[in-house]
Amino acid sequence: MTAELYRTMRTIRRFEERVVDLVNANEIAGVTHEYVGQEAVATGVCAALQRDDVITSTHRGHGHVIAKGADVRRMMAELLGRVDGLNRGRGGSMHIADFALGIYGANGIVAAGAPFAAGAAWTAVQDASGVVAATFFGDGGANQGILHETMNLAALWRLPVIFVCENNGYAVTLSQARSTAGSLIERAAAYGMAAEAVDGMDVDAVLDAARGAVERARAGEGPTFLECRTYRFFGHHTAERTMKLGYRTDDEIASWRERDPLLVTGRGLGEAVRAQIDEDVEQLLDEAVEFARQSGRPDPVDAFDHVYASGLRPRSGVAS
Amino acid sequence: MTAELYRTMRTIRRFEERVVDLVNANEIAGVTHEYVGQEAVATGVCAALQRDDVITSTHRGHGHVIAKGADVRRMMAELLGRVDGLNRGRGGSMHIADFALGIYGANGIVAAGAPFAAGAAWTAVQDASGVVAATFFGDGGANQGILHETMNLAALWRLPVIFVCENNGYAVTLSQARSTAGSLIERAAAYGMAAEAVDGMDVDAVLDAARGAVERARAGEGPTFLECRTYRFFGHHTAERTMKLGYRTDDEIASWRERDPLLVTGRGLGEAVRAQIDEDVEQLLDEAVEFARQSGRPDPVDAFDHVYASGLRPRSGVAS
Amino acid sequence: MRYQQALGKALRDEMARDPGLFVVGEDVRESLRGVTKGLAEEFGANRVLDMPISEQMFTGFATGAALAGRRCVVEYQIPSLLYLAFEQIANQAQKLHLMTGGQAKVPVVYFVPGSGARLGLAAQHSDHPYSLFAHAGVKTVLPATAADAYGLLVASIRDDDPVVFLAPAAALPTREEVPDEPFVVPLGSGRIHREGHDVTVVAVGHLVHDALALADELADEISMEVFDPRTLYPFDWELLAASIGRTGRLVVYDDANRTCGLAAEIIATAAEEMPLLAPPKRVTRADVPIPFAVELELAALPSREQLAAAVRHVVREEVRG
Amino acid sequence: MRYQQALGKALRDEMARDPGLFVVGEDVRESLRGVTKGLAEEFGANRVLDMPISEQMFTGFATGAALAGRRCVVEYQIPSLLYLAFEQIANQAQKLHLMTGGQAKVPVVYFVPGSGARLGLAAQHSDHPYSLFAHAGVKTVLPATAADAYGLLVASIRDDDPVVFLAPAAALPTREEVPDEPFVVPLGSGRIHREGHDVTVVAVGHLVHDALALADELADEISMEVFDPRTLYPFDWELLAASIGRTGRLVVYDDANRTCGLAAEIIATAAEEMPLLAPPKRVTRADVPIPFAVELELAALPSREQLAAAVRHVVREEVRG
Ligand SMILES: Cc1ncc(C[n+]2csc(CCOP(=O)(O)OP(=O)(O)O)c2C)c(N)n1
Ligand SMILES: Cc1ncc(C[n+]2csc(CCOP(=O)(O)OP(=O)(O)O)c2C)c(N)n1
Ligand SMILES: [Mg+2]
Ligand SMILES: [Mg+2]
Repeated sequence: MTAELYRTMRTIRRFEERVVDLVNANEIAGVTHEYVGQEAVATGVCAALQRDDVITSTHRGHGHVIAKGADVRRMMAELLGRVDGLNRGRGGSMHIADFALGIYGANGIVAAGAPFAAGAAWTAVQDASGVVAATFFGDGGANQGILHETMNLAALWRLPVIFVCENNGYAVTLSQARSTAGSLIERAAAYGMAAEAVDGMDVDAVLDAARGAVERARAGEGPTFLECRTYRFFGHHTAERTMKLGYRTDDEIASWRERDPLLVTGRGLGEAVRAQIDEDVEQLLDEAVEFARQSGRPDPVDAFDHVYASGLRPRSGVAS
Repeated sequence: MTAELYRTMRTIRRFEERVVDLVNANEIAGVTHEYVGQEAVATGVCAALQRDDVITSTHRGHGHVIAKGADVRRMMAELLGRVDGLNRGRGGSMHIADFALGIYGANGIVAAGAPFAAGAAWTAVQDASGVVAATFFGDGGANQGILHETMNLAALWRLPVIFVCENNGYAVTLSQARSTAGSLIERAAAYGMAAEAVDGMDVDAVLDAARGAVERARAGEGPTFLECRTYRFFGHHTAERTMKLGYRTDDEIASWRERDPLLVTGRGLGEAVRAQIDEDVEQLLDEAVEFARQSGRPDPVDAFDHVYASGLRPRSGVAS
Repeated sequence: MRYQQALGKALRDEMARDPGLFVVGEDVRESLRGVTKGLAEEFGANRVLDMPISEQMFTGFATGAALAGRRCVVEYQIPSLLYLAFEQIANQAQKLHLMTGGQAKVPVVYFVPGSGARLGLAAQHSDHPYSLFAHAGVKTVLPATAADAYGLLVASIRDDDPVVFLAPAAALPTREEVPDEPFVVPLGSGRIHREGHDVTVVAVGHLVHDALALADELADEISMEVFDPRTLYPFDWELLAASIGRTGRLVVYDDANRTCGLAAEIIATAAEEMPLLAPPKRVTRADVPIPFAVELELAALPSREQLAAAVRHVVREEVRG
Repeated sequence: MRYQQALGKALRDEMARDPGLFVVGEDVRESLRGVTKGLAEEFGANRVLDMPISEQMFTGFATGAALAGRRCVVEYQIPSLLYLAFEQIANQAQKLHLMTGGQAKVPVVYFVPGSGARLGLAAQHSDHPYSLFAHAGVKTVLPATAADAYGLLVASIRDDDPVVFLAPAAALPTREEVPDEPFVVPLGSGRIHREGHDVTVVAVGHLVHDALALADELADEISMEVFDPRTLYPFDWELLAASIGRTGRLVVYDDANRTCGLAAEIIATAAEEMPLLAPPKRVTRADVPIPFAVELELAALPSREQLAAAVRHVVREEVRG
């Protein structure tokens, strides 16, 4: 198990590092939000989930999507805007999704995916499918009203939802101390749901907590709130590298880096095992980049495809 | 003091009863939301406030507006849609306001006024004016996300805001048990603010609690949440009288009516005092109705007045 | 059958047909508007969900259920509550199909049984915000009559995309025969209620009834064709072009704000693409919040007198050139 | 001076002038967009308020402060965040003056420094939603150049009504001389950037630069008048009517969705009220979410080629009749 957790974390880490290179090389358009540092959270939570279970993700979504099992080749193709991308090149980093794996998508709007989890969880209860839904959001997202509305409903109806707060201490430049009154755990508890703080740098701790939450959810005991304390090692997004922002100290970053979940978990594996996994991961990602680069670019004449599920074709922006 | 509290409650009660008659007689257009049964809440809270203090109100706003000191003649004129109305006939029941008294208006959208209170309270702190802002909302409104967003900010910045939840047990037909997970008091407390349950049928208890909250607010100790347990004796709005809705039992209504704050407080006054106040109130309201009826109706050519503060005139809906 | 009953029948027929279909909203079990009344008793409480006052959340909840395979009708008690849900409708539900490259579908109907003004409800309860959704490319339906309300609600529920469905308050009491057997009025098809050869009047929602009454009044003087788009997005441009091909003149009668409203879209498309013999005209709301006093409210809403004047003006206008 | 710097200068000048003016938004102290950078240091942290991620709340917070006598600029990091705040802007702030019979005023600017597409940001970060606010009657400003950005931001801040102020992302890097002394560009006044006699091209926001480039390219062939509305609501209809009076022909180049967009409003008003010699044309976005892949994104946005074709078409069109 530890080896598998490490493999997932390593895949996320190296995926993100390659993505940054590709952004810098202008092979990936726009910005991406690196998950580096937070790998233990997605990995631990998703390891407690089954294939049919649902997740909703965030702007910082690559880690969740990888941990839930998406094909990194098709992910990479998506980020390069290619036709073999998971979203056929239509979504990119902030909307990457794989419904076959219950991945209801990254989301460009903070906390906006939370109620999707409630809706999916309610449907699961109705269908007695046993499916649970985990919704990821940040410490910043925890202050959005829609999250509270969703916690209320999930608790009221005892829905199988897991609220996974990735508390990395900052919403862009705003520290949690400057954004958040009181305690997130207590807020969740006030709705009458199970709520606990988790060391988000420790993949085993996250997995443990997530398993507990999944068990409660499947047993009909309702939602759980997990506040996973973690840290992002880099800027808010790739574009931050060129900005001079002083909201975090080098010391603070260094001290969290000592708790790098890959180092910690990697150490436990033994050198040979770790090295082999690292090599496997490198090969997989080489393939992924290659696959993405080989994949075709969308044809501009298809710009109006997939706008409506019913097949309605939008009119052009110029009358013929 | 008790006599004054009773006078205010009696004014609200009789105002509402006259309003219902005027709605039934088609002298008041649309619907109004009766405050009957909840008088002790508005009365107790506003008795703890000064003239310059701010309130934001709700769809069920007449009680708040009267208790904060508005002229019932101009209120009545507003409800009749007349030019001497507080809002010049533009607002009606759901938007009635008097900025000279810090009454930032009833509001047609549940909980939408809450952040106004935070903004006004922050301004008061900046100006060191000592002003506090009370925001009224119902048990239903307590589930709106914007309220949580506002509680977070008010607690974070220790703003002089008083959150007055009028828990009358129902949001239209939805009972609190079916709308609300956990405890409202605990939710507020989780933001780190003072929070207490108050008997909303007891005007002295409300006044006490409100005084404590105002004191804390003026002392820079931040917001307070008061959950005032109360009951509305009639339907959600005047139109409910003609609907057959079965969401509350007659027994439940009867048992709350036994705690009618006017009866309770009135008993304490002695018959003579009470009778005199009742007579005064009747006279005042006779005057108010008379004043309203005498007031002119707006001229349709003025329909586009007061749309922009800058004086911009909107174009007509038909090109000339 | 009354319009309002037709809506109820559509919900009932579709709930019987599709066991996955459910309704969410505020007070939908007791049903203040009467449309969802009895559905919980008939189909079970788990098909009719009363929601806390949390419009953003329950709109997104419907999306989640839809992504999990359900169809859903979300009821809003007031048109302006759509503003609270706007991000969830226009920026989430509407975009998910494209954003996911066709993976996701969100067959949800956003349903307002009673949109627009109803004398005396003032500025926050009287908006008619369909043009906002049309602008966002969201399918938008605004039936004028009972049978269309039935057939279009059925079509909206069966549609695989998000659909905003507004039932104008002023149309709810109207009556029309509604066949007993289920039927569909396809989205995107307009309806010519009355043929005429002097001018095409596009009347939107409840104003169709008003335009028809005016057509009667003016019958000796002017032959008015009354065109009801029924679906605002997608719009039945072909039927409109054919109508204008016959009449050469156009007036739009629309109970939305003027600027960037549906009437602007209709006039603009006609001006670009259709053979107009004279400048067209709009009769709309001004861009003002509805004031409370009834005199002022009526002055702010488009009126039959304004329509009559506009129709006369457009018909008398010289052929341009 | 760069457009972006002009915005910063406007804020700085106005904050110096009005000690009650303050800024709220996400990360406004560190200022990712650079516009509010340094303001906290210069004017104090209580004039530049970083807000939790709670757009509805901080929009209403600004309303409350405004009701208590302040002026405020609310910054949003993405145009679609306005959807979250739509109820607070269009249904609260905008309506309060009317609803209170003139008692309340809400001098708040809703400011998006970087609206519209910026290649690669995909469907939820690329909208250009100004038409929604124009529909609601909210004053709406979309400057194309640095000096206008300055003068219009100053005017918006000093205005007593709510104003939505969008600075198009694609215009931020452009430069124009900006006088040192404070000045105002009044709301509601358009600007003719280039005179011409064959056709009036109304170009909106950053597309002004594109239209000017095309006017150069086509100079030998067609004399294009380039009209920049600058303020979308209220619109400078008089200036437009005068322009069309000279050219008789109209093309609108607009980076918003087509249906019920600003271009529709311009074409509709022109068709109703102005002497057009030929059918006008719009060049706009289609009503589609912006897809991620750059090829697709570019295909979904209006282009200079489309504008050229439309201009040629409209100029060559026979006088109608
Ligand atoms: C509703 C909303 N507000 C603001 C933004 C802009 N934004 C994107 S990410 C972000 C910070 C999110 O912080 P947090 O939730 O803590 O997640 P993290 O980035 O730390 O993973 C902000 C403000 C947005 N996308 N959506
Ligand atoms: C945001 C919003 N949602 C729904 C409505 C329709 N509505 C008006 S009052 C009301 C119930 C409010 O309940 P509560 O807050 O408990 O106040 P009460 O009516 O009991 O005083 C509802 C659902 C509204 N006006 N605003
Ligand atoms: Mg964070
Ligand atoms: Mg209540």
